[in-house]
Order: sequence, then structure tokens, then C-alpha cells
Amino acid sequence: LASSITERRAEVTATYKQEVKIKDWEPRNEVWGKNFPTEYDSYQLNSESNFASKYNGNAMIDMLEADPRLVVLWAGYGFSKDYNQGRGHTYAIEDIRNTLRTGGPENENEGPMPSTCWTCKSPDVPRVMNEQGVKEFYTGKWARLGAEIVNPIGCADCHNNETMELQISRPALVEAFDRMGRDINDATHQEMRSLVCAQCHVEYYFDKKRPGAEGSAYLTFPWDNGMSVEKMEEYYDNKNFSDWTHKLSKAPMLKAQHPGYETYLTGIHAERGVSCADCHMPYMSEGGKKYTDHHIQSPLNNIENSCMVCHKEKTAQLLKDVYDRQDKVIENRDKLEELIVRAHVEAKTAWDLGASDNQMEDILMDIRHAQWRWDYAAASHGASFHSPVEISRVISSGITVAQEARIKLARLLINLGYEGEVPYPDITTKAKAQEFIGLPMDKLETEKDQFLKTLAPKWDAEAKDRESKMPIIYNN
Amino acid sequence: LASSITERRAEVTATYKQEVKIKDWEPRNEVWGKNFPTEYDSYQLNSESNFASKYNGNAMIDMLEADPRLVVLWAGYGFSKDYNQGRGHTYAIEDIRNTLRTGGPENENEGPMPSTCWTCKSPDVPRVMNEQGVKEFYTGKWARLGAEIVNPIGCADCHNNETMELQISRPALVEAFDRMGRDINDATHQEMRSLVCAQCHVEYYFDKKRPGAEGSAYLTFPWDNGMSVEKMEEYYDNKNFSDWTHKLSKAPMLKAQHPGYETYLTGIHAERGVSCADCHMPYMSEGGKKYTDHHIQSPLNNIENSCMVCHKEKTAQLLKDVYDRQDKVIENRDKLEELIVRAHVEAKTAWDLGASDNQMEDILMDIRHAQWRWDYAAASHGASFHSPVEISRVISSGITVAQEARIKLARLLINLGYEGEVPYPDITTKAKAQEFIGLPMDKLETEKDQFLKTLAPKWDAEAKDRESKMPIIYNN
Amino acid sequence: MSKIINYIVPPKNWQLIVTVLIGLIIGLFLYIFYVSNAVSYLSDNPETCINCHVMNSQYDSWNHSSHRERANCNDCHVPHNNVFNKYFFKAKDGMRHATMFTLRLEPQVIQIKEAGIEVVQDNCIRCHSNLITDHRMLGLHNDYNNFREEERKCWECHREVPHGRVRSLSAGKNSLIPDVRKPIPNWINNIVNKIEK
Ligand code: HEC
Ligand code: HEC
Ligand code: HEC
Ligand code: HEC
Ligand code: HEC
Ligand code: HEC
Ligand code: HEC
Ligand code: HEC
Ligand code: HEC
Ligand code: HEC
Ligand code: HEC
Ligand code: HEC
Ligand code: HEC
Ligand code: HEC
Ligand SMILES: [Ca+2]
Ligand SMILES: [Ca+2]
Repeated sequence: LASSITERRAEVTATYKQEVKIKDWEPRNEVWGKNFPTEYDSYQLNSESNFASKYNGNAMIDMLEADPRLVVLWAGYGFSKDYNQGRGHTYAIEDIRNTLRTGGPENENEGPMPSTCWTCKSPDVPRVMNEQGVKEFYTGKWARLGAEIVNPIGCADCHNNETMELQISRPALVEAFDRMGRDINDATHQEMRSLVCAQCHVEYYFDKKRPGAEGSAYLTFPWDNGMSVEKMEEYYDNKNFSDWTHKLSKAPMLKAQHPGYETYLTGIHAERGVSCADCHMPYMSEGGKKYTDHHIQSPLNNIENSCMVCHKEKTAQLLKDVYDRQDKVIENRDKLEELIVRAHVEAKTAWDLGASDNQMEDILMDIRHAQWRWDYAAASHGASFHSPVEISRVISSGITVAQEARIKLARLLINLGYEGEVPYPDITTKAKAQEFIGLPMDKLETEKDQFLKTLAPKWDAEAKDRESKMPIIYNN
Repeated sequence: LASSITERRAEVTATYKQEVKIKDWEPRNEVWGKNFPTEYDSYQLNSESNFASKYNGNAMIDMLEADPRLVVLWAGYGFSKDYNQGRGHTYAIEDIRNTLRTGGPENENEGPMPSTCWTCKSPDVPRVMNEQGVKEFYTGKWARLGAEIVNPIGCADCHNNETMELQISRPALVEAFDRMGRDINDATHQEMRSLVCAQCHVEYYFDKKRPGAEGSAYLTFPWDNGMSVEKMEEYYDNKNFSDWTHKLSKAPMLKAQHPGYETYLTGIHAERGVSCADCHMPYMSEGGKKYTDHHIQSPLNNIENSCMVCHKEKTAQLLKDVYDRQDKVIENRDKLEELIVRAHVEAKTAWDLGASDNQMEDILMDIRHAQWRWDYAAASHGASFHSPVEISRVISSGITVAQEARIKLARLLINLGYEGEVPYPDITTKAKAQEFIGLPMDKLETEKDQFLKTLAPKWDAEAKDRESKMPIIYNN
Repeated sequence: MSKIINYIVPPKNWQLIVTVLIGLIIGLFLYIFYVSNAVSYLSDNPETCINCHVMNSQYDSWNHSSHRERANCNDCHVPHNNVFNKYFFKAKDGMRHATMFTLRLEPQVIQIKEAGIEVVQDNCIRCHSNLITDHRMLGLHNDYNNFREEERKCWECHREVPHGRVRSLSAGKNSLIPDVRKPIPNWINNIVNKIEK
């Protein structure tokens, strides 16, 4: 029997020829797809954009419209201009071009964002990093690499082109592990099934003071002290780092960006060794063969293949389990959101009445910490299911701090002569909220239109030209 | 060896004889034990008092010593005098006699507590209820029934004496179901394995205005609107009910008492149909025969037989799972506790400075609601494991409300001329905390000693006499 | 040669006692073998496993699984790479189970051991290799399937296959377990009853 297996394997090696040879740094998903049509076909389904679950999904949803308080929380920062529900990997390029956050650059030296923004959007990234150097990749404006980076997230982001093994293609993850004294080479295969995602679904910041890389916006994961909300906060506090200064409260703010991997690690599924791929890329079968589903989406759109292999409950029950947890967690996250909006507005009132830096210092740090906690809970999109107990813990502590700020503000405001409660602003729609914080939306939209009509098509043309010179080598 | 095999085979098929006839209302556990020696032997182990887990267990622990803030939270209420870690069922009589909460009555018409306190402590209760009537049982002082109720919680509390089926022996549960439009007769066997516990491990209050039962302290479960923290709060608010008025803040307080069943229902294990008995009374086997472990204790003292029936993980991992959840939940519960202590002290300061009822009204309701939430989370002893997500939700909302009270207090205090923060009291020990709230501990302890030396022995003698006239009928 | 025989054969005056003793030992062994239905242990019939009531809950869960018609206990729990290994493993396991059962050492919740895990995993793959083998990947990279086949246990995902998730001597206590042959022959029963009366 044993020898029979070996024999069959040899046979197989002979029959299954690879249609094309995939070269190093090959960024084009359709080229890989020639060898792996099943996986590629399922990958193509990432372009579906019609599934909305209660809180997530791949439908296009304007999050600022759905919850205008976000505009106030992010006043003075790009996210207050535009923020949408994340969609499938195939939209990565389209969405980053479309978002008002990247502005309307007219040439490669313009625009609000650094080139680093491309890092998690495309398999062109490792290619360009290899060509230009890592530090160099992170230097300059976002528009600088527009013509280079055109293929949406795909095969080369996660796979070795020769063996198809999972592999890490982004330096930031390796560097972060290194600073924690760990080595990704020691990771088990099962861990790799989450670590490929941890290249992107993690909290990050742009280090502008990195020794040896001054002048760049060096992509860095703030994990040196640990991955908990407190440990990352400590990291940023120690570095005196802030992403921006809040437009109303003047607090030195932090933006938490999708700490998906960090929060997943604290949940029961990670504790039991379940990987991201187990739920988001379950096995499917076709022609009596199992393959990995490359339609990476909300598992709620595919409960049968994801959850039900491990859980025998009915689909409706499992859906209810997810929603129950999300509802319970998000109820208080919403409350915290409101409290922070109030704190920003109260702080602004205090400044307006002539508060001194000294009087405001503690209050602003409280606001910073409260919003960091809120964002850690909110931006880690799946986390109210991935790890509801930890996220609840984070939210509770956020509420405590937000309210401490407001207790101090209550005392301060009376001393400054303000009686009673500061009224809650009228921010019932996105438009009203953006007006409240003073954003010139028309201008932003015009610039973006302009960009999409002029510069973007140039990038595409240039890329098409470049790729036409990258041959596809067919095995005969 | 051979005979051992034969013997074991024989064991399995052996049928047992009923040694005695168990009469209706038989309260003596040792009598039942004659027919069911295996269950009785394990029941006897409830007298062990040496296991302490991180937060629970059966060891004797003075909770007020372990956490003196409790004294302040309960100022003006019995619990500030004395409160211990709950122990095994066999201690029920001993502990209720010993606690300073029941005082030192010198005769049947004295003492701080009503007779209703006995309801969940003994299988004598259904017997006496049957003899005297339910309303009558709930009428009068605790000392009135001292000689009647002497057997600790046992068989007749949960079993039918003829069929040994599980049955409900306490009217309060049936009445509560009735008011919710439900019928316990419809319960499945598996539900009964939790409902027998729900006779006692539930939130309750003494209704002194029950139509037709005026003058009694009628045991009532406040479930008419639902069992969630909000729904029970609504119930009490609508009734304008309060357990006591807080000694410092004068808030109209609620005491949550072990809503174990209510909170369990919101957790994943209940969702999956796991009953209390599955974890707290796992099957054991002796001599080839399965029996239900009647040593009802923390499952952490018996992980192999309880959790591992359903979970493959190692003992240490399962222990860690429990502690992880408890740690995360209790971290914020502790914070909430501190915030409420502060609120009480700040409210007292406001009164001292001449605050008006009108100014205090909202604040006191906030304090009431915050502490109700804290107690719901704390008193439901296992709940930070039974339902960590729901309990976290409750705690978050408690923090919000506690801090709202303190924001209002901050404004009020300044208006009353108080500058800065009200200092946190020195309550580092139980003694200091009890002094702070002005409790005459020496007097309470002397009275209790006196009671234990004089009245209690009389009860025992009287009971012995009564029971000696209750014959044990042996089957020949 | 005769020296050796001389060495073994006991002195004349001992011969009777030794013969009787040997007879007794052989007799007792056969008796135990019989009483414990050990013969059946050598077969592939699942009923042999519930010879011991401790295996009842596994029998029951298997009996309700899709594998009942396709795979018996030994298909999963005994190595199938060669005949020698099969019986060696069975004997080894059988001895331990029998000993533990008789000495009443069985835990309330029986857990499969490391060696048993590997055997079972190999057997899952043996039957399902077609489904889980990605030939295209093999062509590329010979070790690719290691993960699917070795590192990860199939029942990490297929948690219900075939025994369900609730495990204890008492799980499935109401199941219909075939009545294994009565272990105590009538003549022994008669003797015992006579002695009692
Ligand atoms: C470390 C990886 C990483 C970096 C760096 C990064 N992103 Fe993303 N981005 C992500 C991930 C992961 C998501 C999906 C989040 C989700 O839906 O949970 C995302 C989603 C988006 C989206 C779609 C959703 C939306 O917000 O409208 C846009 C647009 C986007 N990023 C733009 C940017 C810009 C602009 C920058 C630079 C400031 C940037 N990204 C930097 C990983 C990254
Ligand atoms: C976001 C990460 C990611 C991307 C992008 C990705 N893969 Fe995969 N791929 C995986 C994971 C995870 C597995 C499972 C690997 C394992 O467990 O051994 C996998 C497995 C595979 C396999 C092995 C066979 C199977 O189905 O299990 C093939 C072939 C494959 N991918 C092809 C592709 C192709 C072609 C693309 C581009 C269209 C692609 N992958 C894009 C993560 C990715
Ligand atoms: C190279 C960066 C990168 C990698 C690697 C990556 N992601 Fe993403 N992921 C993104 C970005 C960016 C988006 C948002 C795209 C958009 O909205 O335009 C996204 C979106 C998603 C979404 C939302 C899809 C939807 O339908 O709403 C899921 C789920 C997801 N990723 C899971 C994973 C998993 C699981 C892995 C690993 C197997 C992974 N991702 C690997 C960058 C990445
Ligand atoms: C990461 C989770 C995972 C692991 C590990 C896993 N499987 Fe599966 N298996 C699945 C999923 C998901 C399906 C369903 C695929 C479908 O129906 O499209 C499946 C389907 C199957 C089926 C077909 C079931 C049917 O109803 O037709 C068999 C047989 C199977 N697996 C056997 C195995 C064996 C044998 C192993 C170990 C070598 C294994 N599986 C390991 C997830 C897993
Ligand atoms: C590869 C196996 C696997 C997959 C896939 C999986 N789970 Fe789980 N799930 C587990 C394990 C293991 C536990 C831990 C409980 C245990 O030990 O039985 C668990 C626990 C849970 C719990 C209880 C934890 C809590 O927060 O209360 C829920 C609910 C749950 N899973 C739902 C889901 C849903 C919904 C999906 C699909 C999106 C899913 N699971 C996918 C294996 C899995
Ligand atoms: C046990 C199953 C499970 C595991 C493991 C898991 N997820 Fe999820 N994930 C879910 C569920 C369920 C949701 C909620 C989907 C929804 O609300 O529609 C979700 C949501 C998400 C979302 C938002 C999806 C959307 O539609 O916008 C992202 C992104 C995500 N997960 C990424 C990850 C990453 C990265 C990992 C590993 C680090 C991971 N997940 C591990 C089950 C899982
Ligand atoms: C509805 C049932 C019920 C009623 C009525 C009841 N108890 Fe209890 N009592 C319990 C339960 C259940 C516990 C165990 C709580 C735990 O450990 O989780 C307990 C524990 C105790 C303990 C041991 C722990 C400690 O607090 O020191 C004492 C003493 C006690 N109760 C006294 C009383 C008194 C006095 C009253 C009347 C005011 C009373 N009980 C009314 C159910 C009840
Ligand atoms: C008649 C009332 C009553 C019933 C019925 C009852 N309990 Fe209790 N239970 C109590 C009281 C009172 C205590 C505290 C005794 C003490 O501390 O003196 C207690 C204590 C406990 C403890 C703590 C033991 C320890 O070691 O700390 C557990 C666990 C417990 N009960 C579980 C259960 C379960 C499970 C059931 C149902 C199968 C149940 N109880 C039924 C009244 C009851
Ligand atoms: C706090 C509740 C409670 C008390 C007190 C209690 N039992 Fe039980 N008993 C149970 C539960 C629950 C079962 C399991 C019933 C089932 O699932 O059918 C049980 C089962 C039994 C059985 C059936 C056989 C078995 O072991 O499963 C017997 C006999 C029994 N109990 C005897 C007693 C005796 C004798 C006492 C007093 C010493 C007693 N019980 C006290 C709750 C209790
Ligand atoms: C009768 C079966 C049974 C028993 C006994 C049992 N569990 Fe569970 N447990 C489950 C089920 C079912 C789930 C839900 C997840 C799933 O579907 O796998 C679960 C979920 C869990 C989870 C994940 C939920 C969460 O809060 O994240 C943990 C942890 C857990 N159990 C620990 C324990 C511990 C510790 C014990 C013993 C005190 C125990 N279980 C006893 C069946 C059981
Ligand atoms: C899934 C298993 C499980 C179920 C179901 C369960 N419990 Fe628990 N229970 C636990 C664990 C684990 C603890 C924590 C013990 C510790 O911290 O030492 C606990 C703690 C307790 C405690 C405090 C024990 C102590 O040592 O003081 C009581 C009382 C209790 N549970 C009663 C109940 C009741 C009543 C029910 C049903 C309404 C129930 N439990 C259902 C597992 C369970
Ligand atoms: C003589 C009684 C008896 C018979 C017959 C028996 N078993 Fe067991 N078995 C036991 C006992 C006792 C244990 C627990 C031993 C332990 O925990 O180490 C056990 C444990 C096991 C285990 C888990 C432990 C391990 O070794 O991995 C497996 C698998 C198993 N038996 C399979 C079988 C199969 C298959 C058969 C039929 C061919 C069988 N048993 C027949 C008594 C028996
Ligand atoms: C389809 C394959 C398969 C068949 C057929 C099968 N088993 Fe198993 N058996 C398993 C697997 C897989 C495990 C490990 C289960 C686990 O760890 O959850 C196991 C575990 C066990 C255990 C150890 C208990 C445990 O949960 O770890 C015993 C005992 C056992 N089997 C006995 C039997 C008996 C007796 C039969 C026949 C009536 C049988 N098995 C048929 C696959 C099988
Ligand atoms: C003797 C061959 C054999 C062995 C060994 C075997 N299987 Fe199967 N298995 C089958 C056959 C044949 C079917 C199809 C049964 C049917 O459709 O009725 C099947 C069906 C399945 C299914 C789909 C049906 C279901 O019950 O979910 C899964 C999953 C599966 N097997 C997993 C496993 C795992 C895991 C193991 C090892 C623990 C295993 N098998 C061992 C032959 C086997
Ligand atoms: Ca999405
Ligand atoms: Ca206890």
C-alpha cells in the first residue's frame, strides 16, 4: 500500500504539468491562474459586492453616512473625508484610488498620502520593493508609485512562486517579529495560515524617524511591548507619537487601523488553533477534490463550509451566535463613541472659554486613550466576533477613561464660567457632521474627479505598456 | 483476576433493593441515603471546605476582608456586617446561623431577618410550607422557624420521594414562570437539570405588598418583564422598590442576589443545551455503574470529569480558559466597584454641603442603577465564566452610568463650593471600612455569640426531639 | 541437550505438583480468555469492542455515524500498512485495555493516546486520499500535502467524525448496545447458586 501511494504520486507529478512558468515577482494574478484555475476562479469571486451582513459584508457602504459621529471623531484627519465598508481583495486598487483620503494628486509629488499607502494593496509591492529598495519604497508621495502598482491583492502576496508554499512578502511583519525576538521561520504551517493575513490585517503607523531611513514613512507595527491595547498605547505614549491633532479638542490622537490579527489572537478560536484561513478560506470540493476557497469574505456568506465543518448547529443558530456577540459588544462601543464625541465638543468649549494648556493636558491624554480604545475595538472589523470578551474589556476601559475626561471637563467648564451641559452637536447626517467640522467637501470631490479622469488613466496606460513587456512563458 | 472480571460483570446487572421507604416530605438526607448510598456518599463530600480557585471554591473566605470596598457599597445593609464565600450545600444551615446578617435573636420574635431567609437552605422548607401554608411560611421573623429547619439542602429539595424524578419544591419558581406565561411542566428533562438549581440560584426580593399576603415577606423573582439586567431594573423601578437606603449617599438601593440561572441562560453553554448539572454534577462511575456526582462544587476541582467530557484540551488549558475570562471580566468589575465607592462618598459630601433632594434625585438613581449592574455581575458568582460577553456588557453599561453620576456630582459639588476631587476614603481593611460607615461590630459579634450559645442549641434539641418521632420504615 | 532437559524437569518428588500447577495456569488462562471473550478481540467485528461496556459510548456514536456502513473500529484504530503490524498493535492495545479494565483503572473520560492518534489519522487518509490529495500541488512540490495529511488532525475540523463531541463512559447511555454473549456459563452459575443456598 505504502509503495502504491508513492507510485501514484510519481504518476501524478508526471501528468500534471504546469501550464506556465511563474517567474519571481510575477504580480499578475491571471498568470498564476493559468496553473491553478480552480483557485483562480474562486479568487475572481472577490469582485462580488452585494452581500451585507448586520455589521459587515462586501457591499459598498458609506460608513460616514451610516454613522456620522465618525466624522467628528476623526476631525482633522483623512478618515473624516471618506471611509467605506471594506470589500473583497480584488477591489484594493480601485478603492484606494477612489477614496477621498488619497486626494486628487496632479503629479507624482502631490497629494496628502505617502507611497507607503500602497504597501497592503497589491502583489506589485514586493516586486517594486525588490527593484527600488524597502526604504526607498516608503519614500515620497502616494502618486509616485501609481503607475507601478496596478494588480489588486493576489497570489504573490501569499505564495512562493515555485513551491506555492505560503510565504511572507512584506518586510514590516518580519521586522516586527524580529523586534519581539521571534522568527517567522519557526512558524508552523497552521500559523502561516494566519500569518499571511497578518501582513496586512494589523495595526500600523508610519515611522518618520527611523534611524537610517529618515525622510521615509516607514511602515511599522507597534508590537515591541506586546499586542494588547495597553501595550501598544504604551509604545506610542513612550514615543510621544501621534497620528494627528484633533481639530476640535486639539488632543494628540492615535488612529487604530484594523488590528485584526492582534485581536484574533486573544479569542477562543485562536486559542484552539483555528486559523484565519479555516474560516475565511474554507475547503471546498470540486470533482471530488478539496481545494482552498480563494473567495475571501465574511464567513456569514458561507456558513456551511466554514463554521459547519466544526459546529453542527444549524445555519440560523450560528448566524445568531455571531450577531448576539456583535450586538452585545457594539451596543457599548456605540455608547463609547457618543461619549468621546461629547468629550471632543466639551474640550473645544473649554478652549473657546480660554482654558490653558496646563488645564487641558490630562484631559487631552484621556481623550487620546479613550478614542484609541474605541478605535482598537471598532477598526478590528471582525473582532467583536473574533474575541468578544477581550473587546468588551477594551471598551469598558475606554468608557472609564472617556468619562474621567468628562468629569475633569465638567469641573473645568464651571470654573471657566460655563453652566450646565454642553449641547450635543447636530450631526445627524454625514453632510451636517462634515459641515460642523468645517470640511470643504465640494473641493475634495472635484479634485478627486479630476484625478480619476486625468492621472489615473495615465497610470493604467503606463502599466499596460510595462506588463506587455513581461512575457508569459508557457511550458510546452 | 478472573473473579474480578466476573464480579464486574455481575455488578452491572445487579439490581438494588430499596432499603427504606422514603415518606412524603422526608427532610433527612441520611434517610434517603440508605437507598442511594453512592449518591449520598458523594453528597457528604459537600462538607469539604479546602478548595480555593482564583475567584471561587469552597474554602471559608471572608469576602469583606478580601475586598473592604464591599463594606462601603453595602453601608446600611446587612451585607456590610458579614459576607463570606459560598460553600457546599451541607453548610447551608451552619452558615445562615453563623452570619452576622441574621443577628442574635433571643426569641422567635426578634432579629433583623424574616423567616423567608430559610427558603433556600433546607429540605425542611417544603415540609413546613406544607404544614403551615406558603404565605404563613413567609411571615414572621427568621428565628420563628429555627427549630423547624435544621437539615441542610438535600434530596427532598430536588427529588420526588417516590420516583426519584427531579421536581420543583419551591413555589417562587413556579409562580415566576406562571407570571411569565410559562409552565414548568413543559420543561424537558435536560431543562430540569438546570431548573432544580433555579429554585435558589436566582435573583429575588421580598414582596411586602403582595395582594392577599400582606404582612408577609413573600419570596418573589422579578422576572415579569424579562431576566436581563435592564428588564429586572425596570421591574423594580416601576414598583418603586428598593432593598434599602444607602447610609452614605441615601440612594434607594437594590441588592442583586446571585442571578446565577438568569445569567447562565445568556451564555454559550446554555445556548448549546448544556445544563448546570452537566458541569456541577457530572456523571461518575463506580463499580461499572454510572451515577451523578452529588458533590456540587466548582468544576475546577474536577475538570477531568466535567469539562473534558466535551472538551479535548488538557486540564491546564481549560483552567486557563476559565481564568482568562474571569480575569478580563473582573478587571473592569473591580474598576466599576471603585467608581461606585467614589460616587457614594461624593454624594455624601454633597449632602453634607447642603444639596437639595431635587439636586440629588437623578444622581441617586444613577448610583442605584450602577450598583445594581455591578452586583448583578458580581453576585452571579460563576457568571464571569458562564456568560462573559453578557456580563461584560452589563459592566460597561454600569461604568457609563456610574460616571454619569460622577459628572453630575462634579458639577454639583463645585456649585456647592467644593473644589477639586473628593478624597478616596481609607478603607484598606474590613475593620477600617466598617468603622468608616459606623458599624458597631463588637456589639453584633457579642449578640451572635450569645445566640449561638443559647438559642441555637435549643433549636437543635427541639428538632432532635421532633425527628426522633419521625420513624424510618425499613423494607424487609 | 539432555542436560538442558534435565535442568528443566523438576526432581521426581516435585513432578506431580508442578504438573498440576502448570495445568492450573493453563486452565486459568483459558478461562480468562473465555470469560473475557478474548477470542473475539482478534476479529474485526465492532461487537467485540463492546465486550467491555466501557466502549459502549464509542460504539453508539459510531453506530449512528455515516461510517457505520463503511468503516468498522479496526478500519480506523488499527494500522493497515501490513498484517504483522495490525495484530501486533491490536495485541498491545488489547492487553492494556484488558488490564486497565480489570484493574478498574479506566478514567471516566477515555482519551485517545498519541500512538492511536497517528494510526487513526493514517487511516482517514488511507480511505480519503483521493479527496485530499491535490495532484497539481504534488507535481510542484512533493511535501505540499504534509500539512493536510500529517500536521493537522482531520478531526480538528471534522469534530463529529465519528464519535461526536461528548465523550464519557456515560455518553449515549440510552443507546441500544447489542447483547454480547453472556460471559458466565450456566454450570458456573449453578455452582455459585448452590454454594449460596
Ligand atoms: C499594514 C497594511 C495596510 C496599510 C499600510 C494600509 N492599508 Fe488600507 N487596508 C488594509 C486592510 C487590511 C484593509 C481592510 C480593512 C477591513 O475591511 O477590515 C484596508 C482597507 C483600505 C481601504 C478600503 C476601505 C475604506 O477605508 O474605504 C482603503 C481605501 C484603504 N485601505 C486605503 C489606504 C490608505 C490611503 C493607506 C495609507 C494611509 C492605507 N490604506 C494603508 C491594510 C493596509
Ligand atoms: C490572502 C492570501 C492568499 C492569496 C492572495 C492567495 N492565496 Fe492561495 N492559498 C492561501 C492559503 C492560506 C492556502 C492554503 C494553504 C495551505 O493550507 O496549505 C492557499 C492555497 C493555495 C493553493 C493550494 C491548493 C489549495 O487549493 O489548497 C493554490 C494552488 C493556490 N493557493 C493558488 C493561488 C492563486 C492562483 C492565487 C491568486 C489568484 C492565490 N492562491 C492567492 C492564501 C492565499
Ligand atoms: C496584501 C495585503 C493583504 C493581505 C495579505 C490580506 N488582506 Fe485581506 N484585505 C486587504 C485589503 C486592503 C482589504 C480591503 C480591500 C478593499 O476594501 O478595497 C482586505 C479585505 C479583506 C476582507 C473583507 C472582504 C469583504 O468581503 O468585506 C476579508 C474578510 C479579508 N481581507 C481577510 C483576509 C484574510 C483571511 C487574509 C489571509 C488569508 C487576508 N485578508 C490577507 C489586505 C490584505
Ligand atoms: C481546515 C479544516 C479541515 C481539515 C483539517 C480537514 N478537512 Fe475535510 N473538509 C473540510 C471542509 C470545509 C469540507 C467541506 C468541503 C465541501 O463540502 O465543499 C471537508 C470535506 C471533507 C470530506 C467530504 C465530506 C462530504 O460530505 O462529502 C471528507 C471525506 C473529508 N473532508 C476528509 C478529511 C480528512 C481525511 C482529513 C484529514 C486528512 C480532513 N478532511 C481534514 C475541512 C477540513
Ligand atoms: C476549525 C474549526 C472551527 C471553525 C471553522 C469554526 N469554529 Fe467555532 N469553535 C471551534 C472551537 C474549537 C471552539 C471552542 C469551543 C470548544 O472547545 O468546543 C469554538 C467556539 C465557538 C463559539 C463559542 C465561543 C464564544 O464566543 O462563545 C462560537 C459561538 C463559535 N465557535 C461559532 C463559530 C462560527 C460562527 C464559525 C464560522 C464563522 C466558527 N465558529 C468556525 C472550532 C471552529
Ligand atoms: C472562527 C472563525 C473565524 C476566524 C478564525 C477568523 N475570522 Fe474573521 N470573521 C469571522 C466572522 C464570523 C466575521 C463576521 C463577519 C460579518 O459580520 O459579516 C469575521 C469578520 C472578519 C472581517 C470583516 C469582514 C467583512 O465582511 O468586512 C475581516 C477583515 C476578518 N474577519 C479577518 C480575519 C483575519 C485576518 C483573521 C485571522 C487573523 C480572522 N478573520 C479569523 C470568522 C472568523
Ligand atoms: C432564592 C433563594 C435564596 C434566598 C431567599 C436566600 N438565599 Fe441565601 N443563598 C442562596 C444561594 C443560591 C446562595 C449561594 C450563593 C453562591 O455562593 O453563589 C446563598 C448563600 C447564603 C449564605 C452563605 C454565603 C454568605 O453570604 O456568607 C448565607 C449566610 C445566606 N445565603 C443567608 C441568607 C439570608 C440571611 C437570607 C435572607 C435575607 C437568604 N440567605 C435568602 C439562596 C437564597
Ligand atoms: C434549596 C436551595 C438550593 C438549590 C435547590 C441549589 N442550591 Fe446550590 N447553593 C445553595 C446555597 C444556600 C448555597 C451556599 C451554601 C453555603 O455557603 O452555606 C449553595 C452553594 C452552591 C455552590 C457553591 C459550592 C462551593 O463549593 O462553593 C454551587 C456550585 C451550587 N450551589 C450549585 C448548585 C447547582 C448546580 C444546583 C442544582 C443542581 C444547586 N446548586 C441547587 C442553595 C441551593
Ligand atoms: C441540588 C439538587 C439535588 C440534590 C440536593 C440532590 N440531587 Fe440527586 N440528582 C440531581 C440531579 C440533577 C440528578 C440527575 C438527574 C437526571 O439527569 O436524571 C440527580 C440524580 C439522582 C439519582 C439518580 C441516579 C444518578 O446518580 O444519576 C439518585 C438516586 C439521586 N439523585 C439521589 C439523591 C440523594 C440520595 C440525595 C440526597 C443525599 C440527592 N439526590 C440530592 C439533583 C439533586
Ligand atoms: C456537555 C458539554 C460541555 C461541557 C460539560 C462543557 N462544555 Fe464548554 N462548550 C461546549 C459547547 C457545545 C461549546 C460551544 C462551542 C462549540 O460549539 O464548540 C462550549 C464552549 C466552551 C468555551 C468557548 C466559549 C467561550 O466563552 O469562549 C470554553 C472556554 C469552554 N467551553 C470551556 C469549558 C469548561 C472550562 C468546562 C468545564 C467547567 C466546559 N466547557 C464544560 C460544551 C461543553
Ligand atoms: C459549562 C460548564 C458550566 C455550566 C453549564 C454551569 N456552570 Fe456554574 N461554574 C462553572 C465554572 C467553570 C465555574 C467557576 C468556578 C471557579 O471559579 O472556581 C462556575 C461557578 C459557579 C458557582 C460558584 C462556585 C463557587 O465555587 O463558589 C455557582 C454557584 C455556579 N457555578 C452555579 C451554576 C448554576 C446554578 C448553573 C446553571 C444555572 C451553572 N452553574 C452552570 C461551570 C459551569
Ligand atoms: C477488555 C475491555 C476492552 C475491550 C474489549 C476494548 N477496549 Fe478499548 N479501552 C478499554 C479501556 C479500559 C480503555 C481505557 C484505557 C486508557 O485510558 O488508557 C480503552 C481505551 C481505548 C481507546 C483510547 C486509548 C488508546 O489506546 O488510544 C481506543 C482507541 C480503544 N479503546 C479502542 C478499542 C477498539 C477499537 C476495540 C475493539 C477492537 C476495543 N477498544 C476493545 C477497554 C476495552
Ligand atoms: C471513521 C473512523 C473511526 C471509526 C470507524 C471508529 N473510530 Fe474510534 N476514534 C476515531 C477518532 C478520529 C478518534 C479520536 C476522537 C477525538 O479525539 O475526538 C477516536 C477515538 C476513539 C476512542 C477514544 C475516546 C476519545 O474520544 O478519544 C475510543 C475508545 C474509540 N475511538 C473506540 C472506537 C470503537 C469501539 C469503534 C467501533 C465501534 C470505533 N472507535 C470506530 C475514529 C474512528
Ligand atoms: C475504511 C475506509 C474509511 C476510513 C478509515 C475513514 N473513512 Fe471517512 N468515509 C468513508 C466512506 C466510504 C465515506 C462515505 C460514507 C457515506 O457517504 O455514507 C466516508 C465519509 C466521510 C465523511 C463525510 C460524511 C460525514 O460523516 O461527515 C467525512 C467528513 C469523513 N469520512 C472523514 C473521515 C475521517 C476524519 C476519518 C478518520 C478519522 C475517516 N473518514 C476514516 C471511508 C472511510
Ligand atoms: Ca467588508
Ligand atoms: Ca464558593
